[in-house]
Amino acid sequence: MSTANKTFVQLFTNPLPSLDEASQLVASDSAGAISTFSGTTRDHFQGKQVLKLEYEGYGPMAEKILQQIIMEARDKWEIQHVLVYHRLSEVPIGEASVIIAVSSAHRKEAMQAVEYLIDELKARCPIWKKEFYLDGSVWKGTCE
Amino acid sequence: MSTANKTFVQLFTNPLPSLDEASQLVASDSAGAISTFSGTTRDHFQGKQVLKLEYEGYGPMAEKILQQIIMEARDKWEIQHVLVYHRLSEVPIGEASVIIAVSSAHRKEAMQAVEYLIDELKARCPIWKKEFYLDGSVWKGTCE
Amino acid sequence: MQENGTSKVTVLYFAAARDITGIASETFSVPHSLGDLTSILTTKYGEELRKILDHSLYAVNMDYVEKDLETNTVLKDRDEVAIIPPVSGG
Amino acid sequence: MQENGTSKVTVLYFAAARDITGIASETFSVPHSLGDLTSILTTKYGEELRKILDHSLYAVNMDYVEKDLETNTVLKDRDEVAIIPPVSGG
Repeated sequence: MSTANKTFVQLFTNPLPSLDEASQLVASDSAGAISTFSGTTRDHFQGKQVLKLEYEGYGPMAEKILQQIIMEARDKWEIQHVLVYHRLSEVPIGEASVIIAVSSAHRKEAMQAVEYLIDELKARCPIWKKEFYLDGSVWKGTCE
Repeated sequence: MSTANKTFVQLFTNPLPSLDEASQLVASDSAGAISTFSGTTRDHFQGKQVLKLEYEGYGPMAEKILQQIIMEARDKWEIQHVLVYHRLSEVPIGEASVIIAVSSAHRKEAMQAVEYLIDELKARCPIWKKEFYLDGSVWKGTCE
Repeated sequence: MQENGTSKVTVLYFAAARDITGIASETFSVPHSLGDLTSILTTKYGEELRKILDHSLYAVNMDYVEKDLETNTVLKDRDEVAIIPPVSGG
Repeated sequence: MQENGTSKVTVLYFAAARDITGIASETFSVPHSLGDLTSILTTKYGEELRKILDHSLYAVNMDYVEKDLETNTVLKDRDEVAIIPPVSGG
């Protein structure tokens, strides 16, 4: 089983592929459950209007960390295919900055793995978000 | 905020709408997180090959229970829009029998609500699955 | 209750229950409670349905009735009673 | 180490760190450890960068170095050292 498990990790400067495309990549006739998470850019942060967002990343290390995190998830849960896409560029409000999709035979595994992947991505993956407001911009993480 | 929250509950005899359609229905510029779960029909159960599956439901009560479960989820978590689609018909292998999508401002809420919704749907919603094998068929739930 | 002391209720069958009855619904005159309906159903459909009922819940007008409240649940005319075998949606 | 006892390393700047340096990367000759690099960087870029460094981790060749291991982390020629301010992807 494990040799057939597929991993898709990619960083994009263009808009991310659709959720359908992502879920079809992880789908399989032997996996009954597909869990996904999409992070989309929001129009406000603590009451302030966000005009646009920009993501920057240390690309090669980000991919390396994502592969590590996925291996950790595979150690913890019986999951099948895994996809993690992140956008590194300006992202207009309402568009996806991250898509995660996991398939598994049983639903708990896929859901818990998705939660782990997004939590660890946010904690460890060298990617930074800059929010632009009417009165300036700020790198998130450093100034929160 | 809560007056603008949308709920989509529907039972289908045709193939379910796509995950993209579902996630676009729950998307909003103020919700940064969209979590989805899709249940697709599997080609095996405990080593036996499954040829096809059929879902049957007590439609009006199923919709009522889903609305109840969604209200419970809204009481528990700060979520925005919620969608629960279930198919009631024969479902070919690999096609979706259920789609759940939830949006929220913060990711934990959407993910936990999706998990609650699928757990409670499976526990309480009057829908039954019949699996067809080479050597017969069985209503799941009753004979497990 | 009707003048004759019984209530006319519609009973719905699903999944394994319907495989036994062969029909989706039918109407019964029930003297009093869900407990009485169980007697009527097992008289008509025998052991096979009784085994299903043991593991099913009734829903009256789309609300589940807890197992230990069945004998206390009085039926009214035109109640819709469904037999809900263990569910398996998702 | 080189014959002169120092190592030539490339340093990468991201996000808030790059806003201060104004460039994405540069090369330094570092006597010994990551601790020495911190001295070189704060000498060149001052308090502003030191505040960032206090809350950042170094990654050497794409592996994080724990904060309390910095002074013990010896750099080699051609190491790629990145300053990783608190991340905010997702």
